Amino acid sequence: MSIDVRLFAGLYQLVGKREVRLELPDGASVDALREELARVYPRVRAFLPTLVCAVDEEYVTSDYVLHAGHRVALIPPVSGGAHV
Amino acid sequence: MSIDVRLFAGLYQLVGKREVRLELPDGASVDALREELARVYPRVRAFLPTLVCAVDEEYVTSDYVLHAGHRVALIPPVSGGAHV
Amino acid sequence: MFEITEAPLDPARLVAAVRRDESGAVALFYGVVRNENLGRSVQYLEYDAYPEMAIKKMREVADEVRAKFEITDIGVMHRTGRLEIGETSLLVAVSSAHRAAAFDACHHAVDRIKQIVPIWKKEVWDNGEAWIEGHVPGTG
Amino acid sequence: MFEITEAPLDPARLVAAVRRDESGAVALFYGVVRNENLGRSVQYLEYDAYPEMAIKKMREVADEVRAKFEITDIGVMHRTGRLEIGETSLLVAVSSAHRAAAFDACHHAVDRIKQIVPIWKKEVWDNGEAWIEGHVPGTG
Repeated sequence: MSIDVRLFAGLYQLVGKREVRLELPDGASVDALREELARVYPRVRAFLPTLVCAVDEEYVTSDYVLHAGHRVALIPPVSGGAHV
Repeated sequence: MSIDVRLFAGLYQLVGKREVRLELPDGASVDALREELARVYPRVRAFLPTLVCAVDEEYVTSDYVLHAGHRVALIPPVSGGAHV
Repeated sequence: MFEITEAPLDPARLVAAVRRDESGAVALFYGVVRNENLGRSVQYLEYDAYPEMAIKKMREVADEVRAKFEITDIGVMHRTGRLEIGETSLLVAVSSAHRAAAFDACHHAVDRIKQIVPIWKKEVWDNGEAWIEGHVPGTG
Repeated sequence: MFEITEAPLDPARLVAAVRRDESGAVALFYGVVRNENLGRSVQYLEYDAYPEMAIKKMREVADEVRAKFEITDIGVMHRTGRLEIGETSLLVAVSSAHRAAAFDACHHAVDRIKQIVPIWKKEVWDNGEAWIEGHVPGTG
């Protein structure tokens, strides 16, 4: 299946794209998705441990099983607001 | 000595004046000033116990000794801000 | 900035006055006229003040807050005269490097203002009115 | 009212949106870009957001705050793009009948926003830049 993954902040800057399309076997987990991203874009590997996945605008765990049609995003540690 | 006394809020409304001039013996205290106010304006007597005196914009105690030239005000219980 | 005025309060002016380039947080409190108090339906409020002393006591509250919390600045505005439901009677703004100090200092300042600043409000209902007796300010 | 926008934030609009006739207090928090962080002199900040999800998470924070505190309403605005020193990145407004709930709810909301809302800031100094890594949002 093809999964479009939205990227933000440092991850967007590192990959240079707001969205990447990854090819994954049916039933692939979030972990598999992160691995595939690092295979295609090796420079993101160091960041993998801090990335949380969001599916349909909800945070999910690493073992969450993805399906075609899911709205998927990879979320670096958040830092909204001011330095306060 | 003559002392001009500023009035506010309910006390102002009761007396009908923003300021009253009271005649007091030299060395009179805040207590004496309150008594004199109630003598001249009997309808304020019920309010005397809650009135704090300010001299030169500072709260003072009932035994504080007044002098001519003091800026004197009688302060009902304060209630600034909203009902919160 | 410490003001007593009959004019509508301008929060943007107060916030601009207290903000510093090293402030990361501003906490702003609005005291607003509400339509009900102790079960009585309020038509409007009327505020009276002893302006010279009120400004002096606001500065005293500010000094107290500066000594107690790590803030960059504090400002207070209070309106007098007739205020309708929804209008702002009190604004307290506190700027700080960090948010916790801004919130705590602002809350403390509002509490203290209500205790010692010589300002009074009269509630007007459809069938009467009363000056609200709040705190008897201490002499200490 | 929950907004993510590139435009300068308008606190008056947010406060008007959360105020009710039964609100006696509004606590408004400004997160402001300051000129320094961890000893480094900041030139400006750049904010990125996942807007659809950020709005959803702001609403989630609001629901949490409504369940925990007695408030009349809450609203949140966050700005994105380049922000200069002194500009406002975050506004949180809480209205309430009483001041303590307004302060506590607003403070809690700011804390939670920084933990779970997908927004990020990049610090730009004169000799470099970095995306700030704050909280890893939980999946619970």
